[in-house]
Amino acid sequence: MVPLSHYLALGAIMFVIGVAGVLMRRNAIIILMSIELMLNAVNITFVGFARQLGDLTGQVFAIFVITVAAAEAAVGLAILIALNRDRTILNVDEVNLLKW
Amino acid sequence: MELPFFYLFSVGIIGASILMVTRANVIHAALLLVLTFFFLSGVYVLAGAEFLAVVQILLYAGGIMVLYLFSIMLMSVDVAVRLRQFHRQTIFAMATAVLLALEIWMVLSRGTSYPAFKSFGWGIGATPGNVEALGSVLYTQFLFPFEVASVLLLAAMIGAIVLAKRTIDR
Amino acid sequence: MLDVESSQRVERGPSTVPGTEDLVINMGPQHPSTHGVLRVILKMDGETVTDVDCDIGYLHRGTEKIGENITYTMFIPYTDRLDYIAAPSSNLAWVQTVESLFDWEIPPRALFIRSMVAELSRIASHLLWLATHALDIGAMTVFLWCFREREMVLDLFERAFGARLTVNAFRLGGLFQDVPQEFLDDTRAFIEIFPSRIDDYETLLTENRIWLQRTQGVGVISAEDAMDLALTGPILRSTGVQWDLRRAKPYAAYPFLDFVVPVGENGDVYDRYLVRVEEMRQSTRIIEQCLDMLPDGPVSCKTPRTIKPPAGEVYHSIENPKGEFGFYLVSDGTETPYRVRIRPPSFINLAGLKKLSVGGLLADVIAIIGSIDIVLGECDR
Amino acid sequence: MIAEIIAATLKIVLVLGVVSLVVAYLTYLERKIIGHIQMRLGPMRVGWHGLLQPIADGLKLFLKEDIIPSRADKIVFVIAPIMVLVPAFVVYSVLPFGPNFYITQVNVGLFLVLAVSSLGVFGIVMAGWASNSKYSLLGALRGAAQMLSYEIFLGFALIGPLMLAGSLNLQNIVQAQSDVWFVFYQPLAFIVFFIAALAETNRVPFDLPEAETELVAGFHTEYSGMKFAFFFLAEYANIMAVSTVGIAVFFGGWKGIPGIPLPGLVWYLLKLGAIIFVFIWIRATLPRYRYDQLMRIGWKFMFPLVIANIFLTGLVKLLFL
Amino acid sequence: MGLIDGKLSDNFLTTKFDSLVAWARKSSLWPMTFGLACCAIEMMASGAARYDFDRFGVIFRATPRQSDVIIIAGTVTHKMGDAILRVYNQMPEPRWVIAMGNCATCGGPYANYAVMQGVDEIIPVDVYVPGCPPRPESLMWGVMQLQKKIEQERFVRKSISAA
Amino acid sequence: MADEAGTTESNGEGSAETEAPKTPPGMDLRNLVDAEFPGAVLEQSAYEDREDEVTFVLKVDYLLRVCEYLRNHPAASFKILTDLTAAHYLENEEPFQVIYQLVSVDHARLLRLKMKIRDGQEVPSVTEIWSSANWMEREVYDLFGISFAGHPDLRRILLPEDWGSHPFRKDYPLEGRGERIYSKPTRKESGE
Repeated sequence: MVPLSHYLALGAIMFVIGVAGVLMRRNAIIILMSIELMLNAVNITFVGFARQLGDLTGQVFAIFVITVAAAEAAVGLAILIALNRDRTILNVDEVNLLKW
Repeated sequence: MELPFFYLFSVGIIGASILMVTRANVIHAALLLVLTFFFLSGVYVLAGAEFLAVVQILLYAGGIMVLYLFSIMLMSVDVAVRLRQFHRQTIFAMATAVLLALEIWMVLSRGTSYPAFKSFGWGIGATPGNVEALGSVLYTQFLFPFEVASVLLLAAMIGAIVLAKRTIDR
Repeated sequence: MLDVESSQRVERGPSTVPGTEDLVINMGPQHPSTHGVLRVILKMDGETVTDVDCDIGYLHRGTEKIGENITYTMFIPYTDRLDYIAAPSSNLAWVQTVESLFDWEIPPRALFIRSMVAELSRIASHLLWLATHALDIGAMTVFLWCFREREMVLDLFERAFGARLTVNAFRLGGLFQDVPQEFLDDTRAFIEIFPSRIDDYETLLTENRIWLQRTQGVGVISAEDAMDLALTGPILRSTGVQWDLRRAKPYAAYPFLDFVVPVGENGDVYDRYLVRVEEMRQSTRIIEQCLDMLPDGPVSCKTPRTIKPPAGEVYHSIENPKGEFGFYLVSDGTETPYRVRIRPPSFINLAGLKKLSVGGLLADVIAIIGSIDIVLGECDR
Repeated sequence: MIAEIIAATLKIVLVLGVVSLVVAYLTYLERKIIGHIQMRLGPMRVGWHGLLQPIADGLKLFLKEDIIPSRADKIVFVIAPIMVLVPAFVVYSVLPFGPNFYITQVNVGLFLVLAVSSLGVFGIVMAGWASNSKYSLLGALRGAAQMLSYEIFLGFALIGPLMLAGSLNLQNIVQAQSDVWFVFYQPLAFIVFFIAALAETNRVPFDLPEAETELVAGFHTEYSGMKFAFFFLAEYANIMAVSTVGIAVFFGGWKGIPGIPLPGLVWYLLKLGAIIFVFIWIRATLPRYRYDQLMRIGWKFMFPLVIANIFLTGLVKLLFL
Repeated sequence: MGLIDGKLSDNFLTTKFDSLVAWARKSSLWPMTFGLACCAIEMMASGAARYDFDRFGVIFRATPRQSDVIIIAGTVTHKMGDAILRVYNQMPEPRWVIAMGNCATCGGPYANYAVMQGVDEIIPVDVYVPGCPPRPESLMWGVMQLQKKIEQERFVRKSISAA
Repeated sequence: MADEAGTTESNGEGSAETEAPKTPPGMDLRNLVDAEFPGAVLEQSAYEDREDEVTFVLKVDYLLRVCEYLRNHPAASFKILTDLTAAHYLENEEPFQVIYQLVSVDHARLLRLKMKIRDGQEVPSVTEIWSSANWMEREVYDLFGISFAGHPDLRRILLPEDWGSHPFRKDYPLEGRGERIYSKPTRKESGE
């Protein structure tokens, strides 16, 4: 039996790694992937709680999270491709079209 | 028997994700993320969520990550490898991350005193065939959110197509 | 698969032009579907072709220069190796060009045999074309079926001239000897079964949905453009222009023969396919007529021991399976030609590749190269 | 506990060994059948009627120099063939070959098969990218787009039979076909499944990722020796796996025609042979689709078809069952 | 394999092993689809129904990485020389070369500025098949000669000269 | 008319039209061209008076105009430039001849145009009139070293870019020059 605290700790560590990735990296794709990591960290806690509480709601929410992640990846990558096509850039700090 | 596997998977997840956020090569990072998802689905299996584990592989690894790889190949990533990889704000970022970790740890250590966390309450999810159970929950109790999610996916799909499509007049 | 100059590595360096960089694909000179040693440099935007550049000359053997250094008779074997898929056609073009410098009376039996063998070589050439073209598009069985019949044609050549591929069929003034009766019998046997074999190929392809989708509307060219590019042969005819030198400038026994010049309508890959398939049927008819009308008599006129044509220049071309195959010949009155120029159908048709394929997909380029039906031997000479 | 593990290991080794051998002989079978369709003989000299041909091929490839191109991404280049081969064989862990002949049963069995087989595309993408060759890259891009799309149709085509069977467990699905094979209830689903299976396994007319006449050898252009053998094995292992799924879901698995007493495994093998023969027959007959046509068929023809099939199945089940 | 290549002495095991390896290699000779000129047509005929190279386990591969033998079928020009060398260098060891036809053997009838007088000017040739072009039977003979040559090669045993 | 008509090498038929009873072949075209561009055709000849071997020798300056005229005029309608080549006559004063072989599908007839040029003299490119001239002019440039002014892409086509000489000139030996040396590979370059 894996105690709940283990799931929560694992989730927390993954989440923090994801946050660090988002904040540190310049490469937009890796930032997107770090966000995926954070979403999955949340999923771990959901699943851990679902197991602990004997309630499937957590798993259902994990499925929703995966749905959202798929949507996010699709739109995010589309934006990146559009950016890359027009400007050949991949680094977020170069994306300054709105900056005056 | 479960605990050693859990530790194995956890080490895998943490190692792979740390490597992922530090790689210069995007393809390597993506492949490491896939590895992370494999270990994650292992964790799900241990947590009695086989369906979710398979969904994790099918959708995340087999779908979303292939989409990532596909997009990466459409872009000129090799330029990015040669550039500076980290922001100037890296130190602050690390500090923020560490602070966040501390905060989460504090919250969690307080939260474990909550009684529900102590007891294991196997309910519907306990049966080996949790696909049916999950399905019935999803399509009864959560039917409305489910439909909302499908609308969200539709919107995302259309949005992605519009964004990535070349201008028509080209 | 290999590329010569820049290796086939992807250069993913920073692009000079902003926007998606074009992928440059280097096909050849060794690539399964460039039909020899053609090198095609494709600029692609995704899978769409934006520019085509052909690099040829990997089989440039200086045939014209050799022709200027040897006698008229000695050059006949070299013509075999120009269009080696239909060697008798090349022989015929050369032999007739040299004969047009004289006023020899070629015996009718020789003329009929020449026409017959030229048509057999047309069948052989079109069979090889169909085989490789279908293979390029992915239908591998057609390849082997076509080769079965091609082997039969090659057997006929072997029986008559002693060689399968480079037959050295004709001599100045006629043939070097009469063909054996068995050749005529076997030819008749061949043309009896061949139409049903064409039906077999058509069963596999003509109404195959995938084949239609891959070929219809691909590589379209208008009659105006085709003439502007001097495309000849089935490509020109597929656009609806009825231009066949067998009809327009009859030679050998063709004035006496009855045949239809098939033309297409749309000028796409599919029409070229239909035109060639119909040409095979017409060739069968021509061979049958030749066999029926074959006169007796000598097969060669009296020719001097050393061929020394009068000085002058001629251009003579015939309808090769690929298109107009001609020789521009300058004689200075000696035993060797002064200038031999080969008018190569493949070379000139291949120049149209750019026009045909820009805007298509990579897979279309393959289909188009196949439909042009090049043979590098005469393309590069 | 230990005994269980040993038993499981033995089962795995047995199944994998048999599968590898069968897969190797699939290549022989393919050469023979195509040979005869093309009016030639196929392998004749190596062993009796060329029976040792796959062994010789395998041994030769195994002993061949293993080139890693100098400009390739070495790690990814090495991992890619393994990434293709492993999923192809992992799938067999849940496939039913006979009433009692399987490695394990999982309640998400069919779903797991789909998930694991969808991982094969990673190997292709990795191989194509790591080779650092344009042909490989194009092959990989085509492969990724094609397999991602057709995975969807493959999965959706299986939903109809699933609704009839009411289970994801392959054993249960087979049991549910005791009376009538699902192919009679779900002909549309089977057609779509079969086409998608052709595309998933990169077979003619959908062999675009390795189209020989366009992309030389596609994503595995730069692979030699054993690594190439891995791709080769994986392709045929996938064919067999997808055929087995098809048999289990549409043709009643090991269940035979009533009245003919044959062991379940024999029935399974007979059906497998038939389906694989169709695979090879198609390869010998059809030309190749073009990339855009492939996508169009998928999304504009097959996708509406499967959706309609699911809808109809649901309607019928709701109204009449 | 690299460690023991050509280092062992003759004994029952190594001899048997070598003959096994030789059998595998000679039974599965995969040539490249590499046609240059007229001979390429005869090479295609060799693979086609009547002659059926597949009987020998010979199937044509499109990429040099996966082929064992390169059949130089046709005239090698100087312009093509670079390409042939590059294709040859891309092939994995062990690899063999068959020079098919007179042109690849010695330049054939083309003695002029453009044509290389035999492909052995740039790559080592194992079997020469004469003819212009050689008949498919000749090419088959060439492949069988190559098989005989492979039978005598040593892989883990020391080579005869070294022993 | 045809006062300047001379003869090419030896067929000697071109100048005969003043006293010959029948008109030589190609006179209709000759009249057509002369009416529009007097003096453009320097010589007219035909091998053994054959209709298909009519040759006009053109003045270089008139080439483009005559070609365009012959292509577009309905009575000529030479839509196809079927062949374009050159010949080298070492001993002549104008050693190079550029030869254009035209085909009219509508009238099923052939016409040969010819230009005599000096070594190094540029010839106007006819690619604007017939696209087919593109590769053929490149070939002539490659093998004879005659350059074409206004050609969009004048590169070598058959021989390697770095060949440096023009083998179809008569002073170029059949064998010898331009041979390149290769070294046999001893050991495979890894990974290539």
